[in-house]
Amino acid sequence: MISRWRIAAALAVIGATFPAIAEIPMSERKSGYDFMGKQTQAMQDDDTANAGMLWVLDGEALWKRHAGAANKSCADCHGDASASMKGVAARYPAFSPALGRAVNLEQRINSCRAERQQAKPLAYESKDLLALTAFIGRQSRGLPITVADDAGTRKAIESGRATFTRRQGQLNLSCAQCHDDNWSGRLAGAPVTQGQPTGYPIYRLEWQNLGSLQRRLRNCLTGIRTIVPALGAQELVELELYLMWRARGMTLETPGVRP
Amino acid sequence: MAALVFGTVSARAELKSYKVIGDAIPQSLTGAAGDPLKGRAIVANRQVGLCLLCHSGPFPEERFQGTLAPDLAGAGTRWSPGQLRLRMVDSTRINPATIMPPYYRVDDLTRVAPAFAGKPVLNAEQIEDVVAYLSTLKDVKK
Amino acid sequence: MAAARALINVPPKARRGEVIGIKSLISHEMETGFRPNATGQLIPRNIIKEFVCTYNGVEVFRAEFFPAVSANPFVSFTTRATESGTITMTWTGDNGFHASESVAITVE
Amino acid sequence: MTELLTTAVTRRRFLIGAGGAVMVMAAPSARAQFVAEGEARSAAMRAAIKAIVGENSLPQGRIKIELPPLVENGNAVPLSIAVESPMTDADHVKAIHVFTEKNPQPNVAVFQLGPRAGTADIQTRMRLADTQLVVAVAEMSDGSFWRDEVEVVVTLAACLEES
Repeated sequence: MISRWRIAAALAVIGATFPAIAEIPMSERKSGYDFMGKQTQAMQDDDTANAGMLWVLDGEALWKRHAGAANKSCADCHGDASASMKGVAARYPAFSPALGRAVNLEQRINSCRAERQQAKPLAYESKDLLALTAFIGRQSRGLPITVADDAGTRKAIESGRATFTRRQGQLNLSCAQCHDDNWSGRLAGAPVTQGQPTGYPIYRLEWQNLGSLQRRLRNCLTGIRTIVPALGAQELVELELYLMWRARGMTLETPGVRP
Repeated sequence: MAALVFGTVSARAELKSYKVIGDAIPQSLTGAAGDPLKGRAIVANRQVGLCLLCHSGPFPEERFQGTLAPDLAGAGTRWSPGQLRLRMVDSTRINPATIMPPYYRVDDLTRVAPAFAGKPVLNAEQIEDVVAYLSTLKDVKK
Repeated sequence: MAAARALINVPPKARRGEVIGIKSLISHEMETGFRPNATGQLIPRNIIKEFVCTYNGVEVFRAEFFPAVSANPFVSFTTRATESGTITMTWTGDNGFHASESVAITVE
Repeated sequence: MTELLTTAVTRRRFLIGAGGAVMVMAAPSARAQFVAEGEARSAAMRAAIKAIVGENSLPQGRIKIELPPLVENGNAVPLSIAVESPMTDADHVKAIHVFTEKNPQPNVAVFQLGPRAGTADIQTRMRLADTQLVVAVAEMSDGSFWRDEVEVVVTLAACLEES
C-alpha cells in the first residue's frame, strides 16, 4: 500500500537529515492558485482571459499537423485528443520500463515524434513543445494528479525527494525548507507557496510567457545560488515526479496562471 | 577530484580565522569594529545582504520585507555582538536545521554555482559592518 | 506556427438592443523598446498599436495601445446588439503586424 | 547578475522601466538619480494629460478605476474602468485615456467608444514598472473631462531567473 510505504520513506528522510517539519499533511495541501490574488485567479478561470489558452490553441493546430518523414500527425494515431489524452498529463512524469527511467510529458511527446513521426525532437521550452504540452495538459484539466505505484516509479520518486530535501548552493537551502516548512510565510513580498505543480505549463506573469515546471524549478535553483541542471536533466525530471507524487490527488489546472 | 579539493582549500585560506566560544565569536573577524551605517545598507540591500527577503526590520523605506525569520528590531538587545557574529558566520552551528544561510563559510556546501564557489556570501568587513549595525537595534519597536 | 493566435468571446445570440460583453486576447510579445538585451542594447519596440472592432462594417470600438499594455493584450468592452451579422476584430502594429478575427452573432 | 531570490534591479530588466532606470537601491547617488527621474516622469504624465485636456478643468468623478491596490506582478496588472454615462447620442463617453506616473512613457492606452457601446465599461491589463499612480481621464461628448486616480503598490515576484 502506497501510504505505508510513504510513511516509512518519510521517516527515513527525517532520520537522514534535519528537516524541521516533515511533509505537508494531505489535508493542508494548497495549489499555487490558492495563494494568488482574486484578479490573478480570475485570469486563470476565464478561458478568454487566460493567456495560456493561446498556447493550447497552437497545440491543437500542431496536434493535427503532419510532421516528419512519416508524414503523420498526432491525431492520425491518437484521434480526438479530448478522449485519447484525457488524464494523460495528470500521470506524467511516469516511469518508462523500456528506457529504465522516468520521463516527463515533454520527453514523451518527443519520443513519439522520433518513433512515430520520424521527426526531429522539439527543443525544450520551445514554443511548439510548450504548445503541445499545454494542449495535452488541457485535456486533463479538472482531473486528479495520479502517480503509478511500481518499483521503477518509487525509485525515481525517492531520487526526486533526495533532491528536494538536499541543502545546496551558496545559501545552503533545500526546497523543503521553504516549501514544506515555511509555506505560510512571505519571501520579501511574495507568498512562498507549497510548490505544488498543479498548473503546468503555466502562464507566469513574470515571464509574460508560458513555461514548463523545469523552467520554474531552475528559477528557484538560481535563487539559492546552486548549480542549475540543464533543461531536461534527469535530476529535474525526478524532482518533477516527486512533486507530482507530493501533489497526488490534487486537481490539475493546466494551463495555470501564476504571478 | 584533486582540483576540487585544491579549490576548496585555496578559497578557505582567504577567510579570516575565528574562535567560537560558547554560542559566540567574541573577536571581530577583521580586528576592527564595523561601520553600522554601511551595515544598514548591506542589510537593506536585497542583492548583497539578502536579509529582508526573510527578515523584517526597522526599515520604513523598504516595502515587502520577509516573514520567514525573526524581526531584526531589538536584535542588539537579544544578542551580544559576539552572538550576532556567530549567527551571521554560520548559524547552523547553533541550529543545524536553520533556514539562515551561512554568511561566512565556504566549506561543506553542496553544489555551489560556479559564480559563487569558494566565496562567502559576505566578506569579513561586511560581516563586521552588519554586526555593528544589528548591535545598534536596541528598540524592539519599529 | 501562425503569426498570431487570438481568442475572442462574443455571445452567439442576443436580444435586439441588449448590451453584450466582448472579450479579446491575442498572442503578441508587446516588446516595449525600453528593455535592454544581454549586451545592454535596447531591444527594438514591437507592439500592437491599434485594435478596432467593427459590427457589420461599422466601427463600434477602438483602442490605441502604448508599450505599457501587457504582453498578449487583453481587452474587454461592451456593445449594443443591433442586428444579426458579423463582429470583426482587427489588430495592427509595428513591423507590419496585422491580424483579424470575425464571429457571427444572431440578434432576435 | 545571478542574484537572487528577488531584486529590484533584476526585476526591472523584465519590466518596461528597464532601459534608463537600472539603478542600485543601495547607492545614494543612484537613488537620487532615480528620484530625479521619477519627478521628470511625473512632469511627463502631467504634460501628456494636458495634451488631451488642454485648459479644461479635470475634476475627479464620473469615471472609476479599479486596480488591485497591491499587485503580485507589474507585468500584467488587471485594469477596469467604468464611466457613469447614459451612452446616448446626446450624452456619451467619447474616449477614455489612461496614464501612469513612473513608467518610461506616460501613455498606457486610449479607448474610443460611442453611444453604440451601451456602457463605458472596459478592462485590460497593463504594465507597472514600480509602485505608482495610475490616472484615467474620461472625455465626454459635451466636451467635459473627468478623472480618477489610484496608487498601486507593486510587489516583487520571488525567484526570478537570469534573462
